[in-house]
This record gives sequence, structure tokens and C-alpha cells, in this order.
Amino acid sequence: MITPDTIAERETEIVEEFAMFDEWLDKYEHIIELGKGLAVLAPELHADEWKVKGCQSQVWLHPVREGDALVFQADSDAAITKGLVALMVRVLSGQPARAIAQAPLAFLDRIGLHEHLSPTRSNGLASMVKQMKLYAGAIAAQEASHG
Amino acid sequence: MITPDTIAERETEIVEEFAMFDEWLDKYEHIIELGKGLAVLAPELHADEWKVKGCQSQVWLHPVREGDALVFQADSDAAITKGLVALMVRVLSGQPARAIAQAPLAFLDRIGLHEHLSPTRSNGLASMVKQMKLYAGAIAAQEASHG
Amino acid sequence: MSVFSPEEIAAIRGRFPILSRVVNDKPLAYLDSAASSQVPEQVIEAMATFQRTTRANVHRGVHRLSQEATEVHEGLRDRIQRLLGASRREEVIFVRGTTEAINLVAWTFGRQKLNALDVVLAGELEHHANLVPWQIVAAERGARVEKIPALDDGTLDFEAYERLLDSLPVKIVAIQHVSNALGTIHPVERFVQAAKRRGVATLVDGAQSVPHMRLDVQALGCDFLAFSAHKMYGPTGLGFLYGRYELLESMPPWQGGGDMIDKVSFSGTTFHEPPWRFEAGTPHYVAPSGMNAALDFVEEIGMERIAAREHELLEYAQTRLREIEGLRILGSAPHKAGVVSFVLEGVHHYDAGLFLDQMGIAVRTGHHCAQPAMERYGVTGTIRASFAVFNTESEIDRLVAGVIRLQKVFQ
Amino acid sequence: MSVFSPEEIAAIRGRFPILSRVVNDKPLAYLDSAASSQVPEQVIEAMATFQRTTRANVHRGVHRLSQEATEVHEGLRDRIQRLLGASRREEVIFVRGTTEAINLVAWTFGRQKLNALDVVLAGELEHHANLVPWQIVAAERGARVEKIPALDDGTLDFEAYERLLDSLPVKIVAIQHVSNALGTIHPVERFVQAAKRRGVATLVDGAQSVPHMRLDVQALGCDFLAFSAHKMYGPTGLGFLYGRYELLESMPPWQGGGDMIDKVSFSGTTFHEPPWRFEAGTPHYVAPSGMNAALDFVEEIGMERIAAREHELLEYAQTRLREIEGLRILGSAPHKAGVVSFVLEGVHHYDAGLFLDQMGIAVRTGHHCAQPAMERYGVTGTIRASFAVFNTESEIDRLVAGVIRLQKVFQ
Ligand SMILES: Cc1ncc(COP(=O)(O)O)c(C=O)c1O
Ligand SMILES: Cc1ncc(COP(=O)(O)O)c(C=O)c1O
Repeated sequence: MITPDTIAERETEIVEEFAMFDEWLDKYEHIIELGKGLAVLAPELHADEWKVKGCQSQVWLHPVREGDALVFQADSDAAITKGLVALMVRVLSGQPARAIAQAPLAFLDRIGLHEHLSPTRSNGLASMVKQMKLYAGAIAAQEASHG
Repeated sequence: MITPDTIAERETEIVEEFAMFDEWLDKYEHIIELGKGLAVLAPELHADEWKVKGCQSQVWLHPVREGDALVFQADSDAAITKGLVALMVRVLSGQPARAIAQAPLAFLDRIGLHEHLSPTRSNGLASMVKQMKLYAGAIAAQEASHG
Repeated sequence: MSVFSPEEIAAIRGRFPILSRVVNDKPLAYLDSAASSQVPEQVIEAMATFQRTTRANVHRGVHRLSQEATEVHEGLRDRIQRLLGASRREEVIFVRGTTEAINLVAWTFGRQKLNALDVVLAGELEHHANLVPWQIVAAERGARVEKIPALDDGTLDFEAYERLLDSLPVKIVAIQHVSNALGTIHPVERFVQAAKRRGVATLVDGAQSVPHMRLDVQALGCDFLAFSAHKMYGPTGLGFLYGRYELLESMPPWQGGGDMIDKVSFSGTTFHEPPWRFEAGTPHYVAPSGMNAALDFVEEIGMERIAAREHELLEYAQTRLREIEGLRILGSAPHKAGVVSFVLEGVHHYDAGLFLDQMGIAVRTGHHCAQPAMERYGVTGTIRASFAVFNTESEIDRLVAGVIRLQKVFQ
Repeated sequence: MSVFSPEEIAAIRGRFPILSRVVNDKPLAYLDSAASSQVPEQVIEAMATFQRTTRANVHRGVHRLSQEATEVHEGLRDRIQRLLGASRREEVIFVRGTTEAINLVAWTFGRQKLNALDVVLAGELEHHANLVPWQIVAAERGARVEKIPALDDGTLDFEAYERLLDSLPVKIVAIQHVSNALGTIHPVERFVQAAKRRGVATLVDGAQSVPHMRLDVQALGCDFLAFSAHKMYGPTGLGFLYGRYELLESMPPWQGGGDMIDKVSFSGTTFHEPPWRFEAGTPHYVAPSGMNAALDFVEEIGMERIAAREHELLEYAQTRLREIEGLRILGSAPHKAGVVSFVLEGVHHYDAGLFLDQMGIAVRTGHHCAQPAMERYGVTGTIRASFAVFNTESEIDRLVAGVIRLQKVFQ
């Protein structure tokens, strides 16, 4: 699969992909599948240092800077959370820091999964996205001050 | 006025006296009058020692033992409370300790003033009656153990 | 010209079911809103509806009801943030009321900050809620609470306050915005700024101000602010503490339990970030639905118009009451909220309260949980009428007539 | 034969408006009563009516509404006294909930009682509310909290407990009556009596027992007992602490404010007697009307029948769930309340919770504020179904079907 270039393009792709599912069950099964396809996170990256706080499910996030871009590796112990993590990685990983920091990430809403990103959820997802954006924001600010 | 002998007789007298009043205002005016007729409590008996706790109005109570009877002197800084105090003194003072301890004091209910004796009132009246009965109860118990 | 037309006032009154209550064959005149508000029907309905459709414990639940309840709960946090102009939502802590809010600060920040011989300054008119917690905590730390003296008109002595700040090792200033006993609106910004310039922390008791005026904690500059929902047309058992995040972060937990922790074990427990660190146990999670409705009500009418109407009622009441001989109004500060406190020569406030109640008029009598203020003005208590947006001039006329009538009886 | 006929169950269900809620096109199956009860309409109506007719601040008011409100409030104190078999009404303290009740004891009695190296014993299955407050207070006093170990079946090790009592300087035992995580009904009398014989004080966390069984504090012999109204078909934001009067009398105040004082001045403040000493500030005074209605409901149905029905549901659920392969029920104590906690091989509890929610089934997932218990049984969380008198076998069937279906998806 050739990954489209911009965040917006990737989001559109996901929205189209999810349009096939009428049933919540199919949608959830697909999310679980996506989670299974997530690149394996090395055992040493499952350390507390990379853990994102979540009361119910755990999320680990490992950002790597590549030039002005950020590459994310991530994992979760719960299958649905892992699938959602995979979606986030798919949309954001490898993108320029500035774009990540500013991404509205409306696609979750459009595929009917917005609730999972609510800060009132205890799945760690909202915190993960917050951290992704924090990293990206910091790097973008750095870039700006150098350039 | 010749005071009737038993607590019950005194209560009946008061109930008949209050039967004249249809209006709350007349009733309250009468209560205030009764308070004015209360024997003056000596200044030294206004000490904290004789004070009954009440949040809104203060009550002072001074019991004197006379044989197996109890004589009460009392006062309040609020006029209506003072009138009610006067009623209590009129009914209970000079009576045998046992009779005081056991008096149901239903007359307040019958003259429509029961609410003033509610422990939720902060006028000190309920506490005063409680103290009167405590003193009386203690003396009655003493009597019983001696006789 | 009045703030509201008679029709508007009638419409507002119609929204408060309790106003059709009859007491002793007379229509209820509720002049006790400073003790606790009445609530419009929409507040009652909102809580009932919430319990019929959404009730569930908040924060940890994955199921729908719990999610919905949590969203209402946390949504209210956002709204209180906006109401107070706080810089982030995490600066808003849910508590039972003003009293618990102040205790929370005293037991955490206070104990942390106060050392032997240190001083907490509190106004001479403070409600016991903004005095006793400080006394308890100060005693424990070997510190003490000193008073900012009040002047004859019911304001605080600003010069004396600055002298105290300069001469004593003051660590915290605890000060009310509006006096519940006299109605004084203190120029609290001046007091806060004077403390701030000297690096002294400030807590503002907003119990009587937040419900009646617009306020911005950042403009005010205070470190903490407390108020109660039940005085703001809202539910009982709910209140709010605003705290500057930087301070909240450095404060130890107080009550322990569910929700405020990170990891719990017998070998050691770690705590959650603010505000959750300070919110142990199941909150009164039905209340936010009611508080939202209360804030809707205030917004619909408009805070400015509410304040203006209350001021109008105050002016009318003061003018009418001043006509009565033997009546003395306590507190003549230049700025007053809708509270008028008075004493009657030769009449005990308790007797007055009983009489007015017989006439269907609900006022508060006594020391109003401000005994030092009573002592300052040489009284054991006062009769206090306090106003809300639904009160009318004719209710004040009834109060005036009632007072005149009872004076006759007692004199 | 079932405790209730189908008609009776239908009638009971009809009294809970929320049970007609639809979630994701399916009727709501509410299996989360251990987290928070649902309320019958009469509870909702009682609070609404109270606010429409009687709402006013309690305790100090002379006027009618305040008097009536105070009578409801203090009347509930009498009723809770009778419910618990306390020897006097002053032994009942109004709080926000179990959590605040335990914190109150820890911050007053605990701090008074604990010296350096002293020990608080707490069960390994305690809810964080009955563990963290002790840890906070113990740390401050240089004391420590040790665990009464749990056995594999979800009971506590009584022998180990007695050994701990005999070998450590134990001052306080903090123990739950019923585990919210596993459902175990502990033989709490034995634990209390063993402590009592050694002169050690006891606090019983009754959050999960008082709503489900008859209980008598004098027979039990405990010094303190705590529970929450919101788990007993009652209002949120209200709970109760029972404390033996003798102990309450000797305890210092905790939160300061209105109502808990005798005399306040800058030169020194004195405090009211219990229970008022521990009730600072405006209480959630609307709640007692709702709690009365909740107790009426329980009395109408009968506590014994409620308990019997919940037991019936537990038995049915356990039998049905045991049929599922890869499902393990945690806790096999001989006596269990209407709580069943389980894990699914290869399925994360959070995933399970999300799936069941989609099917309209509300269960709780996670650590249930009992992390040490989770650790003890080697899990990070469980799926917990808990029952109330209105639940049905068919709701349990839906749970079972849901579990089987979700297993297919995840395995
Ligand atoms: C056993 C137990 N103890 C204490 C609590 C805490 O109760 P609350 O959150 O009402 O304060 C709970 C409720 O979750 C519980 O189940
Ligand atoms: C100025 C002031 N501060 C504090 C309080 C205490 O508020 P609450 O009783 O809601 O905790 C009150 C209310 O009586 C008040 O008027």
C-alpha cells in the first residue's frame, strides 16, 4: 500500500475505508485488525518511560525525530485501543512536526469514533495524541527559531 | 392566682388560658406578657455556669433543690423565649423531682406551640427542658436509692 | 426606570415554583437568598431528567451512561473555567461548597506554607468558613491568625492591612469578596494586589460575590477562590475551588480514595495530577446537570441585569427601612450587594424572626456565622434581608410593615 | 421458586425510569449497581418536591422553610440511627460519601491515635478509599499500613490477621464488609471482635454491605462504620459515618466553618459537640428528602427479599458464566454479595467493556479502585457485573451471549 503524503490525504483514505462498514461490529473488527498490523514495539520500549497514562488500557508511545519529521512507534495492551493507536500512527507518523502539531484529526469524528478520543475516556488515547502533538510542537518551535 | 397542684393540672390551666386566643398575634402577645411576669433572675445567675446553649437566644436556668422537689429560676434575652421559659417554670417549678422527670409536657402541643420545643430550634428551650429533666432525673434516682 | 418591567418580574417569579408557597396563610416572601438560593424549575428538572436517563458513576466507566455522565461533569469544569476566566480547566476543583474549598486549601497549602510564628491575615468580617479552618491549621503549625480590622462603615481598614503585611510574617491572606453579614463589597483587588506585591498568597471567599457579579480570577490575581453552587440558583452539595495550577501542582493530597490516585499498593502509593488529586471518591455527580441549568438561567437573564436589579432592591429596602425609628442598619459601605442587616432597639433578633415568619416573611436572624463581625459592631445578632432577582418592592413593603408592627408588640 | 414473581419484577422495574433507556438500539441492561445505584422515581420526585416547596438552608434559620428543612435533615439522622442500631442519634455524621467518612476518621481519630511505628491493618482487598487515607495519615505520623493478606478464594486470612494483631503495634483495623471487586462477604464480626479483645479500634467500610443487608453496629461492635447513599438507591453527594459517641467526643475537629462551632473569635474558638463538630458548612440539605424515599423503597420491598433476590441473580450468573470456556471468575468465597468479577483469556477487560456497551450492557471494567486486590490475583483488571433488585435473568443471559460473541471476535 502506497501511503498518501499529507495528513489530510491519509485521513481521507481512512474515512473511505471505514465507509464500507454499516455495523459497529464490522468496524470494531476492522480496528482490531489494524491493531494487529501495527509494527511490533521492541520490549525495551514498553518501559514506564514510554508509557502514556491511561486508567483502563495502557499505551506506549515512542517518537523518533527524523529531520523535521517525527516517526512514531506505539502499542497498547487492549486490542481496540491498539487499533486506534495504529490509526493515529498511520495518519501522523513520518509527517512534518508542524503538520502534526496543527492536525485537527477530524477523521475520528467522521468515522464515528470521536468518543474514543474524549479526555473523559480512560483508554490513554487522548493522552497519547496530546503527547504526539506536544513533541511535534516542541520540534516545530525549535525549527522555527533556527530557521 | 392559686397555683394548681400537679403538673397535669397546671398544664390544663394553661391550655384553657390559651383557648381564648384565635390569632397567633394575641397568643404571642400573651406569651410576651408571661415573660414579663417571670421572677427576676439575679445578675450573678446570668453567669455562663447557668447558661443553656442556644444559638439564637440565650437561656439561663438555675435549679434549687427543696426536699424532693425542684424549684426553677430562669431567664432569656429574647421575649418570646422568655415567655415560653416562664410557662415551663410555671408548670414544673416546685414539683417533685420524679414528676418533673416523667412529665410528657404535652400542653405545648395543645396550645399550638410545640414547634418551639423542637430540638431543631436554636432558641435554647429544648435544651432547657432537657436540663430540667436531667436534674430532676438525677435527684429522683438518688431518692429511689435512699428510700 | 426599573431594570425589569413588572411583566418580566412576574415571568421570572413564575420560574421559581417555591414562590407559590404559602406560609401561615400568607404568600412566602423569601428574603434569605444569601443563606441559600431558591432554584428555577429548570434546575430541578435538569437533575430529575439526568437521574431518569443518564445517572451513573463518573470517570472510570466504559459504558454509555458513565461516559455521558462524565461528559456532563467534565463539561461543567470547562464552563466554570470560562465563568471565572481561569487559564486552564485543571484549575477548577469540585468540592461540596465554599467551606470544603477553604478547608482543602488550609489543610494542604496552609499546612505546607505555615511555619511556627507565621501569620494568616483574615478580615474581621469573615464568615466562620474563612476563619476557623485557618485557626485549626495555624494552631497545629504554631502559627496564628490575625485580623484585618473593620471600620465603622463595614469596610476593612486598608492602611492597617498594609501595616500588618509589612510588620508581620504574613504567609496567607484569607479575605471575603462580599460580606454575608453586612453586604459590603470589598475592593478585593486592592487587597490581593497589596499581598501579591509582597509575595503573600491570597484566598478569596467568593461565596457571596460569584453568584452576583462578573469576576475574573486572572484580573483579580488571587491564588485561590471559593464559592458554592447552592447560593447561585444551583444544587446543594456542590461548590468550586479555583486554584492557580502552579500551586495546585505543588500541593500534597488531602483526602485519599478513588480517582485521586495514580498507582496504589501497600508498598507505596502515587497520586494523580490536579484537579483529580483533590477529588477523592464518588463526586455528587448528579449536581453538574443542575449547575448547568443554573448557569443557563443566569446567562438568560444576564449577570449584569441580575446585579442591577439586586442593587435596586437594596436601595429601595435601605430607603424604606431608614424611615423606621429605632431601626439601625449595620454597614454603610459605598458598595453593597443585595444584603441589608439591621437591629431594632429593644427587640431581640430572634423575636423579630419569629414574628416575621408568622407573617410569611423569611429573613435570617442571628450572627450569620460571623461572630467576630457581630462583636465588632456590639450586637449579638442582626435581622438580615437578602435579595435575589425574583424579589419585589412589595415584599420589601411587607417587611417594613412587619417590622413596624412587631415593634409595637415588643415596645 | 424465585423470590419475586415476574409480575413483581416488572413492577419493580417500572419504578426505575432509567430502565427504559435504550443504548445503541438495545434496551439498557444496567449491571453496574456496585459502582452506583439507579434510583426509583420516588427518590427523584422527593428531591424535586423538596426543592419546589421546602428548600432552605438548615439549622440556623427561624423561618418556616428552614425549620421544615431542618426537620427533614435531622429526622434522617434519627432514621439512620435506627437503620444501624446506633445507641444515639449523635453517633450519625452526615458526609459526602464513604470516602469522606473514612478520611474524617483518619484525619481526626487516626492522627490522634497513631504515633511513630504504630500500625494500621487494612485488608488486601480494600477499596482505595479504605487504604489511601490511612497511608496519607500514617506517613505523616511515622506510622505504617500493613495488609491483612487475602486467600485464593477472595476471603481474608484470619489466622494471619490474628498473628499480625499479636506481633505488631496495631492501633486501628480498617476493613471492608463486602468487597466491591470480588463480592466476598467477609465475616467482619470475627475480625472486629478479635481487634476489640486486644483493645484495637475498628473501622468497617460498609459501602457494599449496608445497602444489601441488615446490620447492627452494636452487635458488630465496630467503632466506626461508613457508607454512601448513592449505592443504596439514594442521592449522590451524601453518605454517613457512624462513630461511637465516646470516641467522637474525644476527637478534634477536622473541617472548620459554620455550624461546627460554639464561639468564634480571633482570640480563640470553641467547638460544638458531635455530630455537629464534624459537619462544617452548608450540607447537601436537599439529599435527605431523597434518602428518605430510598429507605422507604427498601422497606417497602424488604431488605431480606432484596438480599435474597440479589443472591439468586448471583447464583444464576455464576452458573451461566462458568459454562463459558476461557472465562475465570475471581473470588469463590462461601458468602458473596451480588457481584461477579471475571477475566477472559486473551481478551483485555477494556475491550470487553467497549463491546458489551455496544450491546447495551453496562458492566464495570478495570481495577475497581482496588489495585492491591488486582495485584493479588495477578490481573490488571476484571469485568464486573453487579446486581440490584431490578435485574433479571434475561439480562444475565444477554451478558453471557455478549461475552461469547466478543470472545469470537478477539480470539
Ligand atoms: C467497598 C467500597 N468502599 C468505598 C467506596 C467509596 O465510596 P464513595 O465513592 O461513595 O465515597 C466504594 C465505592 O466505590 C466501595 O465499593
Ligand atoms: C461569605 C461566605 N463564606 C462562606 C460561606 C460558606 O458557604 P457554604 O456553607 O456553602 O460552605 C458562606 C455561606 O453561608 C458565606 O456567606
